[in-house]
Amino acid sequence: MEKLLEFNNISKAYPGVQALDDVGFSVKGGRVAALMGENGAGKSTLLKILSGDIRPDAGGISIDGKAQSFESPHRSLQASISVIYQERQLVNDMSVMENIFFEDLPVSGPGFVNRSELRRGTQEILDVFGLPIKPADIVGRLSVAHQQMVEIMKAYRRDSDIIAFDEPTAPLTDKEIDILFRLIAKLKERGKIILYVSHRMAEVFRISDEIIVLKDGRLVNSFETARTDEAELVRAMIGRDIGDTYANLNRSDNIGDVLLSVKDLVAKGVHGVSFELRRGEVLGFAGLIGAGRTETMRAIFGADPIISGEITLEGKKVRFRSPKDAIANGVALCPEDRKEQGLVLGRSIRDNISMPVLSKVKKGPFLDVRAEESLAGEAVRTYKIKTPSSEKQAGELSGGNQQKIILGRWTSGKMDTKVLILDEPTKGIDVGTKAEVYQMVCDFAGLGIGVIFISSELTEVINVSDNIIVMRDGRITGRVARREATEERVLALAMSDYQESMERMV
Amino acid sequence: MKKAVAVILTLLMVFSLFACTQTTENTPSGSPSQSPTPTPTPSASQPAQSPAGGGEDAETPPSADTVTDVSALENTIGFFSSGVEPASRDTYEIVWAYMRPMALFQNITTALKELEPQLNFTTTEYCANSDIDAMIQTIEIYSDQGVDGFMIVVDPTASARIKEVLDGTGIPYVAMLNSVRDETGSEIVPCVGIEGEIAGAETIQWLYDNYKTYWGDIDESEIGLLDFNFSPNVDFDDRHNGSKARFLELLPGNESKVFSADGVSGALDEQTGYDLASAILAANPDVKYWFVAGCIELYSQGAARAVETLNMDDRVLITAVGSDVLPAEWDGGYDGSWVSCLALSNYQYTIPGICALVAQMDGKATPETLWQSRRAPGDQVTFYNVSYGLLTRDNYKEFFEQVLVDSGLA
Amino acid sequence: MTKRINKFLRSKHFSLVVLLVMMIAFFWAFSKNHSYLGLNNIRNILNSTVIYTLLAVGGGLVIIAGEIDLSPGYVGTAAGAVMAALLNSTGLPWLVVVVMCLAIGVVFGLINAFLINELKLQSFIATLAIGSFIAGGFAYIVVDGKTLEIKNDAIALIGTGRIGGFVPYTIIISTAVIVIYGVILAKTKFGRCVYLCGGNREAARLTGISPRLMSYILFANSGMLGALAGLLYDARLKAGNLTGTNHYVFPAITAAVLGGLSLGGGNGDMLGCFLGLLIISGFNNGLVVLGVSPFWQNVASGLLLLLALTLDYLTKRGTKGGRAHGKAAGV
Amino acid sequence: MKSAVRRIIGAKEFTLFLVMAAAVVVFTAINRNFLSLDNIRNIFNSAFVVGTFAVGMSCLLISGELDLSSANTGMMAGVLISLLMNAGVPWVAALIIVLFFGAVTGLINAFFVNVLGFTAFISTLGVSTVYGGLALVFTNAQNVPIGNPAFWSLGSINVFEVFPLPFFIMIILLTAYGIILFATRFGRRLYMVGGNPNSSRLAGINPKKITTILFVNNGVIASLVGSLLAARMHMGSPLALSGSDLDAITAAVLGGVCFTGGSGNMFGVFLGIMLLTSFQNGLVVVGVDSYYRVVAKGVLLVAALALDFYRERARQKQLLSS
Repeated sequence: MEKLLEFNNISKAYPGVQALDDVGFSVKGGRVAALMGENGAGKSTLLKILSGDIRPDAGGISIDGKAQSFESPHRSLQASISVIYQERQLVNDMSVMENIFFEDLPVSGPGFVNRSELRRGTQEILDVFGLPIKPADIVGRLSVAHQQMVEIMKAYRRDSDIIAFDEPTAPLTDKEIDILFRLIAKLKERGKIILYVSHRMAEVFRISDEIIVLKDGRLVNSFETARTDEAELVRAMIGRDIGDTYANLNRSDNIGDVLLSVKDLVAKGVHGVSFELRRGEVLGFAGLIGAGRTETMRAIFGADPIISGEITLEGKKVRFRSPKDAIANGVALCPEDRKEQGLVLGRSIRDNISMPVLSKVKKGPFLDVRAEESLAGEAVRTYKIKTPSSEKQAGELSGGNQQKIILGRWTSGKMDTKVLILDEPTKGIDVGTKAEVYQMVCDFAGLGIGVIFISSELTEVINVSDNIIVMRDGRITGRVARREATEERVLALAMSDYQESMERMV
Repeated sequence: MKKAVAVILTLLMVFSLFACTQTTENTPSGSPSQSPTPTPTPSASQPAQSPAGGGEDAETPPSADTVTDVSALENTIGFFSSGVEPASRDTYEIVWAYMRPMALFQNITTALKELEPQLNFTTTEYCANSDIDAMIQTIEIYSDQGVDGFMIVVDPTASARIKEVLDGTGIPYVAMLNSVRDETGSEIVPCVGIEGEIAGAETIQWLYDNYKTYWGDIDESEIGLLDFNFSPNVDFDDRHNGSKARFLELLPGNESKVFSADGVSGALDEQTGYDLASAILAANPDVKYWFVAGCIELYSQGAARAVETLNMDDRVLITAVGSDVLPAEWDGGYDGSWVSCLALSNYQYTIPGICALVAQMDGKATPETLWQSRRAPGDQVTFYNVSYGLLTRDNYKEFFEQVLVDSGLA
Repeated sequence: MTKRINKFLRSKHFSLVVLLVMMIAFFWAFSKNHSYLGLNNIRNILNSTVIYTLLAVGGGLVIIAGEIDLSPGYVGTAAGAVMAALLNSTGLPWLVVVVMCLAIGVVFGLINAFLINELKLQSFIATLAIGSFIAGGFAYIVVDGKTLEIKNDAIALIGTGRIGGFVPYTIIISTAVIVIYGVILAKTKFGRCVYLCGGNREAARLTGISPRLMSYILFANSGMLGALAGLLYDARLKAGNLTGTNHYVFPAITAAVLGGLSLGGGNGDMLGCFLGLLIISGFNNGLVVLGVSPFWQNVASGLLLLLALTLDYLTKRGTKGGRAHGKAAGV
Repeated sequence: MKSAVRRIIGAKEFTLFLVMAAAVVVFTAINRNFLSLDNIRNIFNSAFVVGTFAVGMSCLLISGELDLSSANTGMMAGVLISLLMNAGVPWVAALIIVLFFGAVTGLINAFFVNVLGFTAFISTLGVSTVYGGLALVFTNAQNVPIGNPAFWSLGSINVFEVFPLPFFIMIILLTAYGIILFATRFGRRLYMVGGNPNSSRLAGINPKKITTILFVNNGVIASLVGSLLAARMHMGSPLALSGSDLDAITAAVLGGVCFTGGSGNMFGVFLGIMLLTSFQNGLVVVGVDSYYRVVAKGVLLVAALALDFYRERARQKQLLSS
C-alpha cells in the first residue's frame, strides 16, 4: 500500500512572528517533494515539527491517514521519520560507525555493543555510498563534505519511510552531490517519501517530482516540476519577476584606481593567490565549496595566519596581524557563518551593530548610548530589519534579519570602510531580500568602496560583479569581466574532472 | 507540574530555614530559659587533691570581701570566692567562640551547659570555621548585642589584633587553649590551656620512661622519632618542637633518626596522617625502633593504621596530645602500637575558665588578680596550666571517673 | 522614566531586592531589641562583605567573559604573606610593598591566562592548579610557615582605622572597587568587550576585539583584586596569615551567581553582584545575631543557596539556567 | 603494525606513562625503598579515596556534568554508618542503608540540575554545605567510634596478600566502569550526551535520564568510599574527606578526561590516579619539604597537561604535512 504523508492545517507562532499559518499538503510514497520559499517562510519550522523537535500550535501530521502526535523527537523516529538538519548532529570524538548507528547501536548479551556487527553494517552502507572512509575513522578528523555524508548515511541506516533533507548539498563537493542524487533516486524506487529543502533551483528541478512553495508561513501553491519553470517559481516565492532583478540594478561604473592588491598569497588552503581590487569595483569570487575563497579572505583580514605573500592597500604594503588591524585600515569582513562567527545572539541589535566602532561612539571615557541608538536606528531603517526596537536580542530574529544586522554593522555611518568583503551574504536568505542585498552591494561600490563578493550561486556572482575571479583548490583558475561572463565559461574554470555531473546539473 | 514542585520546594526551604534559626535553646532575647537552682551554700569544704600532675596545695579559705586569688580553689565548682551569690544577680550572657569544629570544643560546650544552673549564665556558641576575620567581626557583633563575657579560643596567628578588639569592647574575657603572649613572651591574657612545648615533651618523656616494658632492654641508639606537625597553627607547632627537643635531650645521639612530617599538604584528617607515616616508615627500614609523636590525634590514628598495614606493631610506639580518639579505640578493643595519649578533659578546662570569667563579670577579680599563685615568673597574667594525665589502656577509665569526682559533678 | 521602572521590575534585581527585604524584616523581627538594623550591625554586615566583594568583582568579570577563576583566594594569601615578610625583613616603604604585592597578584593572573590561552587548559583546572597548589604552597615557602606580625602603622590604619571613628577604611575601599568596576562594566568600551567576549568569542574577534588580550587583562585584574583582598585581610589582622582568604573564592562565586551572573558567560552586572553579596553576608550576620548554633548556620547557608536558585527558577519563566544559553528561538 | 604502534604512542595515556616512569626512576634513585613492597601497598592505600571518587566523577565529567557534593556525601555516609552501627544495626544492613542514602543524594542533585535546570557547579555546592552542617549537628562535632572489629577488617584485610581491600574494590570499579564505558550501549551514550547533547536529544537519547543515573551512581560510590574509610578509621568523622573531590577531578583530568565532556576513559583515569598518588608519596619518601610538596602537585598537573598539549600539536602538524 502506498505511503501517504499529510500536513493538515498546521499553525505555529513565535513571539511577534507567525511562523506557520494553516499549512496543509500531502506527499505520496515514491515521490520527492521540494520545499521552497523565502527564509522565514517557515520551511525549517515545518521540518522541526516533522522531527518532533517542536510542537505545532494547531493542526498536525498524519501518516497513512493516522494522526500522529510527537511529544519528543523519539516519537517521530519511531514513526519512521528522520530529518537531516543544516547543522550537523554528529559527535566529533566518536567513530563513523558509532555516529551512523547512534541510537540503535547493535547489542548482544546484556547491553554489550556488538562491534563486529556494527563494523559490518557500516561497511555495507559505505559500499552502497562508495565513499573512501573506514568505519573506525574518527568523525572529527574527516573533511566537511564527508561529515555531511555521514549525517546522510545515518538517515539511510534508519531506513525511515519519510526522509527530509534541509539544504544538504551546501558543504558537498560535486562527487558527493552526485552520490546523494543517486541515493535519492534509489529511495524513490523503494517507495520512500522524500522532502527536499533547497535554494538551488538547478538541484530542485533535477531531483524533485513536485515543488511546494511557502511564503510568510502560508502555502502559496504546489507545482509539478515537469510543468513549471524557474521564473514561475520565483514569482510564486516573491511575487516579483526575477528577470529584471539584476537588470534594474543601478550601478556606478566609475571604477577608480587600484585600492587593494594581493601578490601570491599563501596560507592554509590558499596556494599562491594574486589579484587587484579597484575603488568602486564589485569583484566577484566564484567557485565551489572548498575552493579556498573564504580562507583567502580570512587570511587577508588577519583572522587566520598568512604563511607568505604581499598585500598593499592604497599603495602601502600592509600585513594585518589581527582583524583589529584590518578594521583600523578600513577593511571589513562579513563572515560566512552568521551564528557562529557573526552575531552575539545574547546581546541587543544595537550592541551587535556598534561592535567594530565602539571607540568612535564614546563620550569622554564612556560609551555614548544615544549615538549607538541612532547608528542602530539608521541601519534598521536602511536595511528594513523587521524588529519592534533596536533593543531586541539578535538571537530572536529570523535568519534574513540577522544577516542584515551584520551588513548594517560593517556599513554603519561610523565605519569608513575602504574594502568590504562579503562572504556568502545571501546564504540562507529569501529571494526578496537577496534583491535588496544586490542593490546594497552596488550602492557601496557607488560610494567608492571596493567590494569583494563571494558566492556559490553562479547566476548571482555573474550578474552582480563587475569582474569575476574563479578559484579552485586554493588557486585562481581565471578572470572574467561581467560582459563576457557566461555560466558555462565560469563553470568550466571552476571545475575540473566533474564535467559530467555538472552537465546534467545545468 | 515542575512549577508546582518548585513552589512546594521553596516553602519547604523557607520553613527549614526558619527552623534552623530557632535552634538556639536560649535565644539571647533576655528571657532566662530556666530559673537557676540554688547553689549549695559556699561551705569551706576542703578541695580534694587534684590527681597526678601540677596540683597546688590549697591555701587558707578566703573571706568574702577581699578580692582573693581564685586559683586556690580552682577545681571545685561548689565554691568560688567572688563572694557574689549567683542567684541574686541577673543571668549573665556569655559567648563561647572557637576557631574550627573540634571534639574538645564541643565537650567544653556540654560542660558549660551543665554548669549554667550553678553559676546562672547562658551560653551562645560561635564557630568561625577557621576564618579569623569573621571571628573579629563576631566579637564586635556580640559586643553590640551587649553580652556580658567572652570565653574565646584566640587564634595564635592574630592574637594581638584579637586582644586589641576584645579590650576595645570593655567586656571581660578569658582565653582558652592557646596562650596570648607579647613579644617578650610574657602572657598578657588570662588563659586556661596547656603549654604546647610541655604537652609535646611529656608525651615523649612517657614513651622514654616506658618503652622497656614493650621492647625490653634494647640499644637506645636504634630508636628513631617520627614527629607530626601542622606548622600554620602555632600551638601544634609548639607541641612538635617540644617533642623533638625532649627526644634529643633524652637521646642526643639519635639526631640522624629524627623525621618530621608536616601535614600542611593535606586536610586535618586521618588520611594525611596515614599518607605521611606510611611513606616515612616504609622509606627508612634501617631504623629498628620508632617513637611516633602526634600533635593532633587524627595524625596518630593515621600512623596506627600505617603501622598495622606495614605490620611493624612490635617496633613502633605511638603517642598523641588529646584524648578523644584513643579511648574510643580502646573501648572497641584496640590493643595496637598506639599506647598512650595526653588526656585533656573538658571539665579541667571549663571550670577554671568559667570561674575566672564569672569572677571578672562580678567585678571581684581583674585579669591581674586571677590565679596569682600559679603565675610563671615574667608573666603579667597567669597562663593556667591545666593538669593533665598520661593515659594508657589500663588507667584511662579510672582517670575520667576521678576527674568527674574532683569537679564535684559526679 | 516609567519604561526604566518596569524594566527594573521585570529584571533580576527586583527579585533580589525582594529577597533582601524579606530577609532583613525577618532578622529585624527576631533580633534582640531589633538590634539587627542598628547602625553598628549594618557596619558589621558591610565589613563582612569587604573581602568577598573584591573576589566577586575580580572573579565576576572573568565569569561574564565566559571563563572561571578559582585562584584569587590563594593568591590573596600569598600576597599577604609576602607583604608581612617584606615589611618585617626590609626597610621598604609600605606603599612600595603594597604595589609589589599587587604585582604578584597580577603575575599569578598572567600565568593563569597563559595556561588557558596558550596551552588551552580548561580554566577550572588551570586556576585550581595555580591557586590552591602553587600560590598556596608559595605562601608557606615565603614565610617558612611562620605567621609574621605586621607592625607598620599605615597598614594597620588602613586595616583597622575608621573615618570619624565609625566607617572603616576597608568598606570604603571595597565599595569604591565595586562602584568603579560597575561603571566600567556598564558604561565603557572595555566593559562592553567583556560582555561580547562572553557572548560569542569568535564574533568578537572578527569585529576587532582581541579576546586573548581581554583574557590576559581580566585574569591579571582578578589576580590583582585577589592580592588586594589578601592585603586587606592581613591588614585587618595585623599579621601575615597562612590560611587567610583561601576558602573565600567559592562563596564569592556563589554570591556572583546569586546576583545574576551565569556561569556560561555573557550576562550579569555589578549591581546584581552587590545585592548577592549583601544577601549572603546579611544572612550570615543575622544567624550570628540570633545566636543560632554554629552547625545549623552551615546548614542554613546551604539552604539559602538552594532557595535562591529555586526562586531564580520561578522568576525566570521556563528558560533553562546557564547551561543552555544561546538556544535562541530562531525561526 | 606500524600504525598500531603509532596510535599507542600518540595516545594521551602514553604521555602519562612517560611522566610516571620518569618519576619512579628518580624517586627510586634517591631512595631505594620507594619501590619496596611495603611502600607500594602504601601507595595503594593512599590511592583508594581519590581513585574511587574519580571513577564516579569521571563518568559525570564525560557526560558534561559535575558534582561537588561527593566529598561531603562520603563524609555523611561514614557518620551515618557509625551512628547506625552504634544503634545496634548489623554492619551489612547499615552499609546498604548508607548506599541507599547516597542514591537519594544523587537523585536530589539530579532533580536540581535536570528538572529545575540549576547550574550543577552551584547546586551541588549547596547540597554539600547543607551536609557539612548536618553531619556536625548529628555528631556534635565528635568522632563517632565504631566498636565492631568485623567491620574494621573491611578497611584493613589484604586481598592476595598484596592489595588492601579498599584498593581492590577501586580496581574492580575501574575495570567494571571501563568495560561499561567502552563496550556497552549505555557507556557509548555517555560520550554522545557529553560530546553533542543536542543531537542526542534529537535522536531520542534522553540526556537527562543518563545524567540522573550518573548522579545517583556518583552518590552511591561516594557513600561506599565514606563507609570503607570509616571502617579503616574505626570511626565516622564529620571532618573527613574535605577537598578530596577536587583531588578526584584533578586525577580525572590528569588521566585525560576532558572537562567539558565527550572524551576520556577509565584506563587513563587509573594512570592519573596512580601518578598523582605515587608522586605525592614519592615526595614524602625522598623527604621533600612539605611546602614544596604542595607546589609540586600543581606543577605536576600543569606540566602533564602542557606536555599533552605539545604532543597533540606536534601530531596535528605531522598530520597536516603528511
